[in-house]
Amino acid sequence: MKSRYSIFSLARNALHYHRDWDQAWRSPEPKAQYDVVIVGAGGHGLATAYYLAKEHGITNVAVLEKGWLGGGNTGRNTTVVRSNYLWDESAHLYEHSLKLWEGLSQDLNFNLMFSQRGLLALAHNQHELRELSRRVNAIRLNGIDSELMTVEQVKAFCPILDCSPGKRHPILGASLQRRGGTARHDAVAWGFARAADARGIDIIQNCEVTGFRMASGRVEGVETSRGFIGAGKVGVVVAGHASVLAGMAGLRLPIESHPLQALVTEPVKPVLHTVVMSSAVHVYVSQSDKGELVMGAGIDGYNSYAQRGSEPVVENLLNALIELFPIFSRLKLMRQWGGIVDVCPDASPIIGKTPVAGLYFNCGWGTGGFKATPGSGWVFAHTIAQDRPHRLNEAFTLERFGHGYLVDEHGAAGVAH
Amino acid sequence: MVEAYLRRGPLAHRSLPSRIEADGPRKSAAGLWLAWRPHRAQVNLRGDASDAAFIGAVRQAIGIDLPLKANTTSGGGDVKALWLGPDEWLVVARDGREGDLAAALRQALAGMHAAVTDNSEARTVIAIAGPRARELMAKATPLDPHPRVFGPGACAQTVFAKAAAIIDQIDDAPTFELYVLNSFADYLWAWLERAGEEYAIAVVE
Amino acid sequence: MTTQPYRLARGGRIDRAKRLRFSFNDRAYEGYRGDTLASALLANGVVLVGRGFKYHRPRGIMTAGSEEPNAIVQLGVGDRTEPNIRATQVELYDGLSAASINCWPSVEFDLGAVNGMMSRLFPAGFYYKTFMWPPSFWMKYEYFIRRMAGLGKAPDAPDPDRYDKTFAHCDVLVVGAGPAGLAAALAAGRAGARVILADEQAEPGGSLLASGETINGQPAAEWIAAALAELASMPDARVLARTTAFSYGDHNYVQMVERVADHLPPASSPGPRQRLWRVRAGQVVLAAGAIERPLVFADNDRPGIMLASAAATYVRRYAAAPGRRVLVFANNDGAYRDALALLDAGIGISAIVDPRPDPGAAIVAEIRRRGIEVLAGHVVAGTKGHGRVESAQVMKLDGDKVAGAARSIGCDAIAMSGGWNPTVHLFSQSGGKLRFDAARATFLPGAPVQAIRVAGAANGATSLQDCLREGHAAGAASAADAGAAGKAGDAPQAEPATPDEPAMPIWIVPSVKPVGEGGKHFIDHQNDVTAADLQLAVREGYSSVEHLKRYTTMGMGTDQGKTSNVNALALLAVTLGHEVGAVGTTTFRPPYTPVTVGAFAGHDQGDLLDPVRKTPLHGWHEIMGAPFENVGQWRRAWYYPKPGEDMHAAVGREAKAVRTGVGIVDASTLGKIDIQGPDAVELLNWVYTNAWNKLEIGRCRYGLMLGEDGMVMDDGVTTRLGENHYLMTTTTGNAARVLGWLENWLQCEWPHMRVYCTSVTEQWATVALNGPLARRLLAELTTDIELDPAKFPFLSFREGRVAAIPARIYRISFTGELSYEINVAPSHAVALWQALMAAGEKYAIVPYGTETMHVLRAEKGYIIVGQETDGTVTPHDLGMDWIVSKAKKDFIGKRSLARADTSRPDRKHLMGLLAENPSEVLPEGGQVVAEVKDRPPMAMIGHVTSSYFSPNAGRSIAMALIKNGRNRMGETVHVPAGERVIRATVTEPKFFDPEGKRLDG
Amino acid sequence: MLLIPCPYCGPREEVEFACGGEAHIARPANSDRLSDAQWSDYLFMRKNPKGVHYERWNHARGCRRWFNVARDTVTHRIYAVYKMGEAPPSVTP
Repeated sequence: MKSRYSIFSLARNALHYHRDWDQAWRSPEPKAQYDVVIVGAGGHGLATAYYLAKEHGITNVAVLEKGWLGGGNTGRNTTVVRSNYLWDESAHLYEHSLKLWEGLSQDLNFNLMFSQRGLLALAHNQHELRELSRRVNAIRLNGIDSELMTVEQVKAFCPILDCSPGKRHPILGASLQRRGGTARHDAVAWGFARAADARGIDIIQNCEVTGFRMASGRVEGVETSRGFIGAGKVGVVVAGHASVLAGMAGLRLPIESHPLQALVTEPVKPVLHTVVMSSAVHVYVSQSDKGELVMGAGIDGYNSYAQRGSEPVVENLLNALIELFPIFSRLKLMRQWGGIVDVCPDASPIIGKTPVAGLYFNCGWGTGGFKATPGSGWVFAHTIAQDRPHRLNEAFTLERFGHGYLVDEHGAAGVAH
Repeated sequence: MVEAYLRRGPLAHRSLPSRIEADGPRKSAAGLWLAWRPHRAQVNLRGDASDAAFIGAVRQAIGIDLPLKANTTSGGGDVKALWLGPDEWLVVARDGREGDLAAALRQALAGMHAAVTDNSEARTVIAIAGPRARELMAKATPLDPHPRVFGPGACAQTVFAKAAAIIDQIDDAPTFELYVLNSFADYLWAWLERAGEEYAIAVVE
Repeated sequence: MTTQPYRLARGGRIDRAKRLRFSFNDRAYEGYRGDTLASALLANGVVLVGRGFKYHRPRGIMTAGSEEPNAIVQLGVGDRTEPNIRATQVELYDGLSAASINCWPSVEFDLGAVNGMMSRLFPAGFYYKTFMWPPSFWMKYEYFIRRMAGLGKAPDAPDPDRYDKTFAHCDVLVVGAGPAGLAAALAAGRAGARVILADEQAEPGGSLLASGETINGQPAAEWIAAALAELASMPDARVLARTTAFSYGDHNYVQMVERVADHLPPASSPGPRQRLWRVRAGQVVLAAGAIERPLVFADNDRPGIMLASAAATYVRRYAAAPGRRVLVFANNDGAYRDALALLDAGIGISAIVDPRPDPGAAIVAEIRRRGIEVLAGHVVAGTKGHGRVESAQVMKLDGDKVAGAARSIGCDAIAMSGGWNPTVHLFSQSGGKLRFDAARATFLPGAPVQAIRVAGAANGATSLQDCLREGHAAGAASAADAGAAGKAGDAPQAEPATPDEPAMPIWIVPSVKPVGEGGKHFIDHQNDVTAADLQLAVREGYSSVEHLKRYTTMGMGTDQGKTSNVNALALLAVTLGHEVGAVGTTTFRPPYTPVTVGAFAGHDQGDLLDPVRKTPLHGWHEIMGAPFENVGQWRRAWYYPKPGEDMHAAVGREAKAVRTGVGIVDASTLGKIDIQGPDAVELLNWVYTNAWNKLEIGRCRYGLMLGEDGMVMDDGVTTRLGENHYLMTTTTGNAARVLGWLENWLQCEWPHMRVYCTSVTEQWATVALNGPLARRLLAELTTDIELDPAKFPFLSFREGRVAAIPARIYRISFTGELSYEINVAPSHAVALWQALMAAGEKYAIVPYGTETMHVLRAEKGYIIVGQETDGTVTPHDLGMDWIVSKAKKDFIGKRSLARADTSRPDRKHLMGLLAENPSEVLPEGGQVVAEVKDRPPMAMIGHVTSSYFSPNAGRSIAMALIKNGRNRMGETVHVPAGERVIRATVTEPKFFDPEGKRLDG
Repeated sequence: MLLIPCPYCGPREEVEFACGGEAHIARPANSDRLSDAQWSDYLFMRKNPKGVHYERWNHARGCRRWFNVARDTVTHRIYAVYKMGEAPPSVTP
């Protein structure tokens, strides 16, 4: 059992110049056979493994990662956490996730810096006001916190927002989810990894899955860059590569992979104390604890696996930033990067079984995966353990694209899909 | 009668004539000359460029050969044709000619699969000239305005600031004529004045 | 006003005739034109310029360039203040004011320094391990953590400056105007290529600006001048100083930022402050030079400790002495040349400490000859000093330890050099991989994947001659590849130099105590990351490069690790027992140096952020004082308040007038598509749900357009103008989308169809007359059109003149009233409108806006696409099966309507909702519940899509999408609104003239 | 930003274009005889390859023509552009 993290352990270790901290996770050699193999050691994959052990007592589990754990979208997103979704199915899933977030640092004994500083979604025209009130009413009736704000309330809540009426895109109102906020993205991967490892789960980095071994419609394991690894069940949760892995299993997905760009400015003293999103001018922004403004916008229009997008997207994003916050004009863009988001036609994920017995997919989170990390892992673990979806994810099947019961969350995505 | 009414173009409210008067003395010192040419005959023509009969019929109707090379113009006397696409051209002439041009084309193309659409009222023309004209163009559009690439006889449809425009370089002064949709004209004029400010602008005839 | 005690008596490229006053931390100083803030501070003997990020230790100026990690200041005040500016890049101007950041109350006495005393409690990643108890307290901890972090301050007012953006195109873009860059630009330019040469510094020349060498027999400075003169004489060569190429994208798209006016006093120049250059380059020559590597020794962060090349630069280029007794600590010969430069300037060298056991180059001998002690096989094992380094503890190097007694050597500055890192950032961004070169102990560019060549120090070259040769070759080859046929001329010649002896890599300099237990070995000076932090991270398993970087925050400061990344990578490798280079590198992310946000916006801000589209009648609406509504990019008149009227009153008046008299509305924004060709009707049959074969010439028909998923996408009226000629109208917001949709199908799916589509949205201004008196009014202004409903029936079209203006008139109605949509040339729109208003006076004609238009159509139950629909609604859901052809074999969206879910009978249906209290208006977007619980959750069965007070129905009305609605007719449902719950009855979505009797007036 | 060689206008900047996604997806004739699953294959399922992608682009701000592009989704290198109706060239990265 690992030593627990606390201010006391910190002080104790300080006496020995921090020589005695143990490893956050082991780097074991893969075993020949596991009960469950999870492909992808991002937040969702590690959370799945953790909840398999914690909720279902399944610990003979390996999490395989092509590169370094948390190196995909988990380590590249803009860290926003919220559950303000329109349709019941999504609202319940994301709210379950938000509830898990609220105790996660303690549960994992790893400070995820989960900061419920509120999330403000702005409306700039009559149409958006109408949609906003529709959304807020739906969210409240689902028992989730959400408030409609007048422009005066917006001004009071976030004084540095330019709320003057004469603007090209005046702010007419907003919705606020006070329980929304941000978390430290890397810490989420590390925290789940450490906690999963502590429960005996093998996390195997630099181990790329190159194929699935299947017999009579059932999965038997995965071929990897480190040889064959047998598995009773295989859960695939590889944001940015779902189609590639599906192809190896002979499956087709309704997914297209697009670049999603993000950037941070140089750090400044605290000026922005909440998360602000605007879909009309296309930007979402928060200020990290280090002082950087962290922001993102819509996806690039073309398919890409390059973790790189086109420059005009960033120009438009920064135009939008200045429109909302004129005082940010003299700050400086410090670092920019891209992730690969797997986008579904209805902007909702696919979490469930596949035509191949024992093979499960969790994908298509588009731009919204980070906030769902614990909830996604929780329901995926349940789906794998019980071989049937949990009530919370039974709507998010692959079949829905056949019968047409889609969960259209383009509005809730907050940015253009 | 129509002529009894004052026709208003999309920049009429900017009372540019008085600007022209005021800027007159500064023209030689200015790096940029902006002009508004409110009304112009613009007939949109669609047809099969590979069909000699079509090309011939057009020649017979408006007296010029359509440009078949992408992003070039032909004619230029009373009537000029701008290449808009492999099967699309804009036939332009002085204000008032739209009726007879369209009629002539329709008559000549009768029975052929072609489309003649008078769009004269959809766009207005803004001209950019002066020593710094190419620099202003480079700010507004991703096209390369360098003489090696773009020159008299070249035209293009492209992004212009955050709107779109058909660009026709009419001489190597250089003078660039922009055909812009009326609804965008006020925005584009304001944008050009802002972006061109550092070069000193004179509004001209 | 202090004098400049550390200003050298002669030399430098400063203009001593131009004295400039400036203030730092509220103290007044003087410098000269040509100074940077850093050089001016050094000249004034100011070495303590800032505090460390985490431990708040005193920090000084470490470099002379954009790689500076320490000397970060808050520049200027008020709305023009700028945080986190590198003093080494700020050109001094008269009146400049700057202040240290991250310290309080002052840089000399900083309370934050208490962190330093407790530093052992703050190892890498300490915050992940604590602040978790009690659970609810994180936000409170966070509040203080946020205040400690953050470096400088954001302005508190909008930016008064202007920014500019431009595209640029060239055959050859040369990044860096040092010897290699200048040689490359000359070669490419002579060959006839279009050249852009960009350099981040105030003047081109790079390292030559602080060099005593000669080129082609001329002193470096003269050669630079000659080269620039030649480039200036070329018609197609552009030299951009103060311009940083910061990002390298796809297909040789390079972004650069030019600091046009930052070197001038604020608001002293009319033009833009900065200009963003977006360059599409045929070929790129990367000649960005190299960055010197600090040495990682104990307490290597005291003010006065700087890079050896920086020390020489301050002396040669700025005539500012970094100290009076400088100790040099270096593992290579280059630093000896820097020492020589200091000696020549009359600065004392207290010793040269060199870990190499037996450095033997000629330069070493010369140094010794000048009487300078060279301590070979020795290292600096620690430093002492308060606010400025005062001595170095020098010890003998014995393997990876130090041996013998420490000798304390007094000094007021340490010039250090651990070798050089080529500036390969842009190469890496271009997709090229880096390879570790063991001989040079550094990362060099590998094979390029785009049209880029790397030359000079950026390519690992060390001698001036190699830089010139590589630059010339790269320039010539790039020009040739770009198709320039001319002669590139000869490469410039430097005097021959004897090659340096190899440097001795030493990634961590040992001290008496183990790393982390004695002084601090800083690697990332800005983020206060030490060797001990790195080793801890590795111990804890954060041993992949990215984990290491993220866990320790190494290289994530505003300097992006320019001086620290390679040292960290090497130390990681050493700690893991790998070969350096085997652990890979972190990715170099744009921008190379931070770029002002405003520069990306350029002129596209404020009123120019997005185009505002205006109808030909916009001015008239303005004069009438109508508020406008943003609809897509259009501005539409919302309503026309009379004095004292609010929106409710105005809309009430307008809506009544239309149904009792006549109203006039500007509908010019509707999309209009001219469709011609023998297969036009087939196209219509495909894209609309209903059948079009029987539409007669001169008649109009309403159509519903679906996406292939069966969901309603657009609607509008299409008129048959001629045999093969149709005019389609679209909703305002979808005009472009619908034309694109038609072209998409025509070009990609049905190329055989003979149809041409042309947008004529702006060829026609549309003015609609609505109301029982519309005909009488119109009759007064038209002579050549028979208005008798028998002759001009509903859903038909006529051409003629209205008020002598050529017009197309359509009898279509969005109000249910007698209606004429009059289309004229936009240039006649105002004339027509005024004629109708004048003639309409006796009928009390009323102009109305979009709000009244919405109320009137809602009274009739007409939908608005995007309001009653949201991409999940089928024609059946809208109760519009009547418009879905059963006869047609196929049309876009047909198959999707038959899917299991889409064909369910109990989907959400568009219904009417009548609040029990007729004066109560249901909230738009309100959710509908069948049964109310005392608290959420409550099961929702739909939502209110439109809701108004209807002056003509004399009560509130609403439309809603309600689950299984058509089987709930007459049921009472509930709409929770805030704290209240409104009861309402489900009805048909028709509230006025349900039989549609009024269409003919 | 991509530099896209329009087969009609030549190389133009990406901002002039709109991407139409996977190319060569023919609309099934007799859609009425397809199962929901078969129909959804046409409607939603995509190859989304990591590597060469045959995709449609529209020169929306230029000549308004649709055309096909063979582009590598990892390097963004464009191997070929070809007009509507032409067969996809085989490209080897």
